[in-house]
Amino acid sequence: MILEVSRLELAYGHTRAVKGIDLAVAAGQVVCLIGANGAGKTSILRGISGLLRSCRGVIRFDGRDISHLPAHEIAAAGIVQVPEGRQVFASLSVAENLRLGAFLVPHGAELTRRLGAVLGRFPVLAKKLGVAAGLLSGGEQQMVALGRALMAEPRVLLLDEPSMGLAPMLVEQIFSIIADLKREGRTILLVEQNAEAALEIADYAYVLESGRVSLSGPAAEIAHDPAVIGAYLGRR
Amino acid sequence: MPIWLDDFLWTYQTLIHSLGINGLLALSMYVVLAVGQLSLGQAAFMGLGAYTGALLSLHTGLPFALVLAGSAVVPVLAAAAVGLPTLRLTGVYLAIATIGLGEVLRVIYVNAEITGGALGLGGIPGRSATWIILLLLAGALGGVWLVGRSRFGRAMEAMRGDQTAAAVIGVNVPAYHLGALLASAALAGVAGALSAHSSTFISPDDYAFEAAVTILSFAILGGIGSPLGPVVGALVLTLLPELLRPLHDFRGVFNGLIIVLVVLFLPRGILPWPMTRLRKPL
Amino acid sequence: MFAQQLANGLVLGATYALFALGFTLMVGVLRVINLTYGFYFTLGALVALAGCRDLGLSLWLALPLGMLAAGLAAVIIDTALLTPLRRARAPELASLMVTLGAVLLLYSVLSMGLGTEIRRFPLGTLPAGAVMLGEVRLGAAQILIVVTTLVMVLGLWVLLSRTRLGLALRAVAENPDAASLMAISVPRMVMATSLLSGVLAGAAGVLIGLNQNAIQPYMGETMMLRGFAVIIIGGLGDVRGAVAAGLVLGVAEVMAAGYIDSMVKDGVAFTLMVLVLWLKPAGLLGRARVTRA
Amino acid sequence: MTALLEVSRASKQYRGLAAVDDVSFTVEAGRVHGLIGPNGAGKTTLFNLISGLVPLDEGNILFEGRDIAPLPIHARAGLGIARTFQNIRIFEDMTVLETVAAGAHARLSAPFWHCLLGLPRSRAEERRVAAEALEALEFVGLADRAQTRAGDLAYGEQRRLEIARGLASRPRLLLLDEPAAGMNPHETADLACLLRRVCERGVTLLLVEHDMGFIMTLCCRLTVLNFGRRIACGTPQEVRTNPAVIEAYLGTKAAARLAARAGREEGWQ
Repeated sequence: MILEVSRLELAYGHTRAVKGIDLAVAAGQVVCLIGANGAGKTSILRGISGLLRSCRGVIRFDGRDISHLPAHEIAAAGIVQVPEGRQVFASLSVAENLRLGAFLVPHGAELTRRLGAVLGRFPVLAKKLGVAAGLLSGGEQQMVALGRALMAEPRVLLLDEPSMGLAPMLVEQIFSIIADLKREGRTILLVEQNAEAALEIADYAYVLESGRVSLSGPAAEIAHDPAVIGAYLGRR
Repeated sequence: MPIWLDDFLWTYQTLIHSLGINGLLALSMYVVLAVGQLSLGQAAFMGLGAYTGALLSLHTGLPFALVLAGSAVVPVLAAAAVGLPTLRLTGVYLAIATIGLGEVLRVIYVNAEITGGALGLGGIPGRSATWIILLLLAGALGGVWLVGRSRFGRAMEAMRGDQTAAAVIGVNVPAYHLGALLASAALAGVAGALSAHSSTFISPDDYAFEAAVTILSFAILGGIGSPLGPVVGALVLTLLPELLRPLHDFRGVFNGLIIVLVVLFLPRGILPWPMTRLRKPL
Repeated sequence: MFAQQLANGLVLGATYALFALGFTLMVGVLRVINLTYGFYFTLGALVALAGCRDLGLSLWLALPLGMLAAGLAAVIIDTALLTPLRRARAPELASLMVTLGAVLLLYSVLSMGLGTEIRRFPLGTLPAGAVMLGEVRLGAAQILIVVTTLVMVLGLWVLLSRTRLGLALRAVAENPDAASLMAISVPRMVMATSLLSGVLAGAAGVLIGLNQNAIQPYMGETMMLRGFAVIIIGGLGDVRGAVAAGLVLGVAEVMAAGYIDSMVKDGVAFTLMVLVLWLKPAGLLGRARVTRA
Repeated sequence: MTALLEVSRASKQYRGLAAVDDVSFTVEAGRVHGLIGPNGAGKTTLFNLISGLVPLDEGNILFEGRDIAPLPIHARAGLGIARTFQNIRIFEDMTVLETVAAGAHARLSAPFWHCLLGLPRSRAEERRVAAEALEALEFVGLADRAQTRAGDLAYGEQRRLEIARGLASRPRLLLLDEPAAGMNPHETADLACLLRRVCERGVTLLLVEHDMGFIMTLCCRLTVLNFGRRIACGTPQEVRTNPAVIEAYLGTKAAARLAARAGREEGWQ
């Protein structure tokens, strides 16, 4: 297991958002977290990436305890999060946004190679390198956010609601990008409101309910669980 | 009046006056903080009130009530000039503009002839009777309390929470900002006139930066849950240096420290309880 | 006559720009109006003065010493007071208030320790001569100020727009959380900003102290009024705007003193500030931030 | 049917970029009208123009026949326009009951002097407001949370609180900005049910939403925006099959899914 979370508890002020969660992600897997809003999905990602300090529990990355590392060291270690709502640096240009993704790489050939790879994946961005990211459309901003994360060549990618607020057409596009990443053998922990599409793409899934795991298993099985169908898939 | 009470009042008159005046100043600060703004011009408004009141008393034969009214009007005009352009901006702008006001007024006091220059004005008649000060404080506290408990107070609390959402439910945010600033300037002006007619001597240094910070420290220490908070804050910070004499010489250090410590460790002040307006009807 | 006035105005404006440079950086990157900024200005001047007078150092040693002291003080104060508020995500007025309390505390301690009398740099700290450019006469301190301001403005511009550190600073200014996801250490960037601002304040303190040759604890406080005017006129956190606003303010003050009355000079900053608030609240250059819902 | 809201040739630019470009549409009284389009198409900007958060560059907005473009934000609330926000904006430190009472602000009339002096009229009004606020809370199902701090409510509850706050002003028009965002299908269905009841009370709804199923079942008419321009307007059926909408917004897959779903629903009837 490349990423292992055990008995994790997280809180905002006095409200406990996550009440003792165990989960594991194997290398090359896509694992998804689904659940209602307020179930703690985003909190878990923020806990793993260090934006939210854990109150209890252990997060292991390659067997090393990272629960007490600050966010930038976790990112440097190779766990990179694409935050909810994209959060591109709106006043910086697309090129600068992408450069920041590989912040730790000094100048040189390596940087050029990574930029080339990302622009190859998102050709739309190549034409907009000089444009302030805040002026792009929502779908393009999501590509900047994804491209920025890929610039770091992360060992684990945390995706927080990548389809949120996007047009149905763009949602399809984003999921096809995630599918590509999966084929390339990347490790992804995905939080998604769109449970149907998430379960289709994932290898393994966890269902969260008010801060606890209520169900977990291979995604294909979860997708056929009657309770999940009723509550999250909205299939008639 | 029984003799002991008379004695008591005589002995502690200065202290009681400053308690009342500082209470009014704290309330004037509260009124601005209650709409989510920060004014650092309370000392400037106080100074304008003090100079206006003193000059009216020295050069005209107006009754004290009219002198006080005049000392409320002049700071209100200054507040309008500084406040109007900043109403639609974030609180930081008002804070900066009002600090500037204090500095500019100081330059004027020091340079103008009628204000007595850097030496200040002396010989102001001691017209601030104890009962006038306490009555005005009680009236102001009662009024602010009642407004705070009404729909206006609710609108103010809403603005403090989220200005945009408050506007969308129909709160005229700029009008509230202006109203609060003007009311606070009037209160500070009256407090200034009362203090001028209590100490009988004023000088530009009385209304400088340190005074502005001191007034803020009253409100911060007390907390702005209800108007009682700032008044209690003023009480504590006026009495403490009297009780602990050494504090007197370290006032700047002490008041600065109070603000730092309270903001960091007690952000809701020593009286954090909010006013209750509505209870769930049974 | 007019040329000399203009030159004096520009030199004065350069001092304002120099003073406001670090202040603008703090406002822009740290998103807080830090009222203790004037204190670092005072501290830089006092330390350099002590270096020159009591240790007999040359100005070229005393200047960096003053800058360093101011920078360190800025880092310490920011870490002690503002870091906890940032961590608690306190509202911006809370940060403003804490620095207000702190600055009163710091000045009170300083003036209790040193007294409020005016101190002067020893004679001969700077060469006494002056340079004539046509009819315009410039003293050594004035030339030093103009040159330093130019170097620092240019340096800051290169740092922010051409270096990796500058890019990281701009990212932190815009969104600290997202920046930390880019493996940028936000606390380190905050410290770097404080250090840099403090160093700039210290440099301004030493040079302006030399030019006016009247140093006392509250000199930073007096200067802050100009600092506020500059950041409002230039637009909050806008470095280019601050430089332009500083020059405008300096020229306006000298002209007002020369052609109206010397008493008017101290009111110019405030008047310009209120005018800008009325007419162009985003600042003279008015570059609104690019954001999108 | 009469037009409650008439947006005509509205335009708004940000730094030379047209966020809303010459958009016209009409919302009829008593209906649920949907506003859809890709992210960045200008839907929220249009909401901000209608509620007055940003000024209009060109065009006008008529509400009950009256041009409201020059009115400040708070005055529009007084006329009967209420709204919710995409990123919930509640008053965290207020109680739930107070929040809803604050929503009634525009309707209250006790003069300042009455409040300042604590006269009976203002107190009577406060009692009435409390009762009405509680009733609004019952309507959205939050009555038992009346004394809770608003910031302590769960996410879905906060969304309903925002709706209750909007209803407290007795609006004629309620603007809802992505009310179903972040809700699971179950909660979304409950919300649709709630909104239908709101509509039955005579409140006209204009809503922005990405959940197409939700939009299709709830709305009578849709306006579709793309890059700030109106690209289609009509019944859900018309919009769903409009080639321009499929190309710019829905994509072929989603359109097919919606068609299948509509077919199924027709089969039911």
